[in-house]
Amino acid sequence: MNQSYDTSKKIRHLLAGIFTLSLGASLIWLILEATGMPLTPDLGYVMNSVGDTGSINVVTAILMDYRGFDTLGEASVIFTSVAVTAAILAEPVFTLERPILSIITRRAIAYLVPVFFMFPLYVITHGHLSPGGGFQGGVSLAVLVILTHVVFGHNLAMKKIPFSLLTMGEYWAALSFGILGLLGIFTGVGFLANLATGVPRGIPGQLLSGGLIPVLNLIVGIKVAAGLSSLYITLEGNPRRKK
Amino acid sequence: MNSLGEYIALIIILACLVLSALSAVLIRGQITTIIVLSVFSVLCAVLFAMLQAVDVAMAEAVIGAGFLTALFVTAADKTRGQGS
Amino acid sequence: MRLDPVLLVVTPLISAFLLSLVKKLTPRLAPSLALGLSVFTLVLSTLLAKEVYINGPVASYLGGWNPRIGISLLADQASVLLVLLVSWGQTLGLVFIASYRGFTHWPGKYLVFSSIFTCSLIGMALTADLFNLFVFIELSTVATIGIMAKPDRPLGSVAGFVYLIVASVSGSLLLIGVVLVYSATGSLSMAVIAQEIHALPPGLYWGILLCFTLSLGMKFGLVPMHFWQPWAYHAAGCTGAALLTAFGMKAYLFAFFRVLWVPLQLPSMAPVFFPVLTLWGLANIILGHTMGLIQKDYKKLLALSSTAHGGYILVAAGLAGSMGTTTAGLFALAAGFFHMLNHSLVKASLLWVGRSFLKQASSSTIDVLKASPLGTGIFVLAALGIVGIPPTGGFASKLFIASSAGTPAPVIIIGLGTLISLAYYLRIYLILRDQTSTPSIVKSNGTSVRELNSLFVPGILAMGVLFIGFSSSIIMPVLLNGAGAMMDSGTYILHVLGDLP
Amino acid sequence: MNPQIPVFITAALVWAIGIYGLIIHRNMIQICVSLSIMESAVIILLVGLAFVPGGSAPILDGHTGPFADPVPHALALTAIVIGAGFLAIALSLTVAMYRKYGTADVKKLFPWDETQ
Repeated sequence: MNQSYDTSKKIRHLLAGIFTLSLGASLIWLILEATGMPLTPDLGYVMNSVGDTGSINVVTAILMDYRGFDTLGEASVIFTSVAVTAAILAEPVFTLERPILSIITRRAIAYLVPVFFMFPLYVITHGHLSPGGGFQGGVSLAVLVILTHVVFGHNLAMKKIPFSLLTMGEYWAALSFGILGLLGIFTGVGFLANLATGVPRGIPGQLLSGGLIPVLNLIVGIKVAAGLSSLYITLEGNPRRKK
Repeated sequence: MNSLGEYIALIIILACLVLSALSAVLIRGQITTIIVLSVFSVLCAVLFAMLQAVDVAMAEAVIGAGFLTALFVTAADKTRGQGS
Repeated sequence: MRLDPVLLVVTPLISAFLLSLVKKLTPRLAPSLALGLSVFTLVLSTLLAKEVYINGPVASYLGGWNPRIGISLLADQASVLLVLLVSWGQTLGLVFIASYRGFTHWPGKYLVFSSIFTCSLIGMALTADLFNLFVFIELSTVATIGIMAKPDRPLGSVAGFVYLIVASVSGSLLLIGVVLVYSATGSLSMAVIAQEIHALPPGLYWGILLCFTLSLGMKFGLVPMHFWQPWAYHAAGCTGAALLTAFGMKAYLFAFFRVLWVPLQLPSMAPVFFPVLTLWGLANIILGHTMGLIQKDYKKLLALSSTAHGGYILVAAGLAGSMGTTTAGLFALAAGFFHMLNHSLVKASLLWVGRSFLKQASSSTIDVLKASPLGTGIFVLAALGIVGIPPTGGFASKLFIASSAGTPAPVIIIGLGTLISLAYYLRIYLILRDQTSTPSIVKSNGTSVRELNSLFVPGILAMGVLFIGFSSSIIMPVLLNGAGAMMDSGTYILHVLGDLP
Repeated sequence: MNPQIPVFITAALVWAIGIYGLIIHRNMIQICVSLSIMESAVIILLVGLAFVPGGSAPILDGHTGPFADPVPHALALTAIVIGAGFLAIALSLTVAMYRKYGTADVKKLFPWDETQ
């Protein structure tokens, strides 16, 4: 009985392997076919982005300006998944303190934490100048929040970074993203318009340049940081199953 | 991607990528799987950096190797017990 | 200045953000605010529809960019119909909940999720950009799980997990399709792709077509991929399930048709796919109805019936595609739209009236359902509409679809499906008739009055089914207009690309 | 030497591995791992598409010459973040279900497979 079950399982795995390999092979064929098309998909983003948006990082220019609507959508996906997680799991509670690191480690990390915070802040504020942007910086901030939880224990971390602050930060950031987009509607250009609304461009290459792009980066950074860290806290603060 | 050396390095990374993906899927233990997955994410990030996609590399590094690993470990910790 | 279509997407989105904030600060205010905002969306969509039908399609260029490099939206005669349908659905859903819960405090985050869901469906209808379509579809997936998975429903999270896996595979396939299209044509705008796609080799084209069909098919329940639907609707609860089937499924179908007709240029590239679509739709009808016949759970039965009715709409689209932009082809697609409208009304009515049956029986098994006489009446009216008995809209729509089929085979299958569905709705009716609940309506304690109130919205919807059956001669010209806009990709391209230099 | 073709082959293989994992696994955590791998594959594909031989990253700080196509990079970033949102939901569903039923095995939770 058990033997035959094992055999059928093996056969099933083999069939699944053959199926997925054929899927992969057809995908390879399709990709090669698609990239073999004689075409230069140069839409002039690289040529025009500095003039159009004032951002040196073309990827940020596309994310925050040319295709800013996608970014709003993706920020809403994060927003909704945080809400879904909060709806599935209960409000986080930390009753049992898990074993935390030794005092020396904690002291050492406590001195290092301000240094750690430099990196995400740099990434967020220089999103239009160097690699990175709101998302990368925001996730790094969220990872730092997780770090404080792991190193200093939940109770202290929750005292320093209260959950309601994260929630409110996320809601306000999401709301301000939408309202900032409406600015373009009022000036008659279109939703999420940047330089065309009359915002000064600044000198490309400097910190204050790119019109609304740094502002959007900041908003997205706050939103992603708050959202993802409250995701972690909700998951971690979920009580273990009672035996 | 100018020299032969870089090309060979790329091929090695790609091979490691496939291997780590395969072992992440096939290995049984949960924590091992998660660690292999985070190795996979780091390799992805290195690959993206080599392929001129620094922004994506950064995002993959912080999300795949940092944030998601933390979530996975938490979830694995919460689902450890008598069931499997 | 013309009304910007993007407002239709942004209003529900901003209201979702606003509602979560208000829910945190002053929870009592949230339901009334939500209703007000959704009525505002409804007014906007009515204005947009009026504008589009009087002055022609309106395009919106986000950020003011040329549609070749930025994202654009287009509200044409077809998409405004869906926008209207979805915004009505959102408003009616809120009214329905308010009718039995009042305006004080609603537990859970239904308000936020339904707003986000509405936003994503409207976005899917309006967008003229493939990647943006992907983003909206993912957004709708997340919102669907939010509507579906509630901590107080035991199997909700299992169904949510399965739905999540299906949706992830679907999203991955869709993304691969979009990436292939981008690397082959160098653009993401549907209008530009429509111009460039003729250069594709047939193998690649079919691969892309298959990616899109499978991916969107998983979403609206194409036959082998519909297995998640009964579980999802079972988990979602009647109120949420009505949103998923009556409005969500329509939006996925609509997005599928748009992708087929505009960016993929199916009528000129691979017209042989349309008969395949017809056959697939017929398979949906047969399988959905027969699986419904043996189903013992009210919500799962309605889910399988939705699979079947998605099949009717697919059949209509397949027939329309194979006949091309002729009068008969336009009529077939308009019949499909008419069936969409009818099915939305009927399914929402059946699920919402079912809520009171389920509440009184405290189970969703068909054999123990209990109904008040009024509830039974509404159920009968709606069931007549879904089976397709003459004075209702269901009869008209099925007649239109069957009459546009040139061959007898689809007609026979549609008739057969009608018979099967007649059988199972009759079965439910007989059970309801025998197990009439004690006339709790007479008692004036709070709960029974609320149960009575909760029959108000489904009652209106059931009357609507009768109404559209009588006034099909008024509605059809509008739908014919919409079908024309859907099938005429040349005008679509002109309106997206034409206004800008 | 153009590295695009090996990158594409890797992407397709990784995608196939992810789907394989989705098919064979019953444990929800492992299903989430497979999901994550499947999502990464499309990102690899996007990045491979954007690659330009002899080019550099699309950051215009004084470089001249060819740049990688920035659009797939933007799409990849969006897709990564959406994938992360999905995975977070999947994991929290796993935790919620484990708390309720004491198992993370989909097969034990699912009544639809009557044979087992």
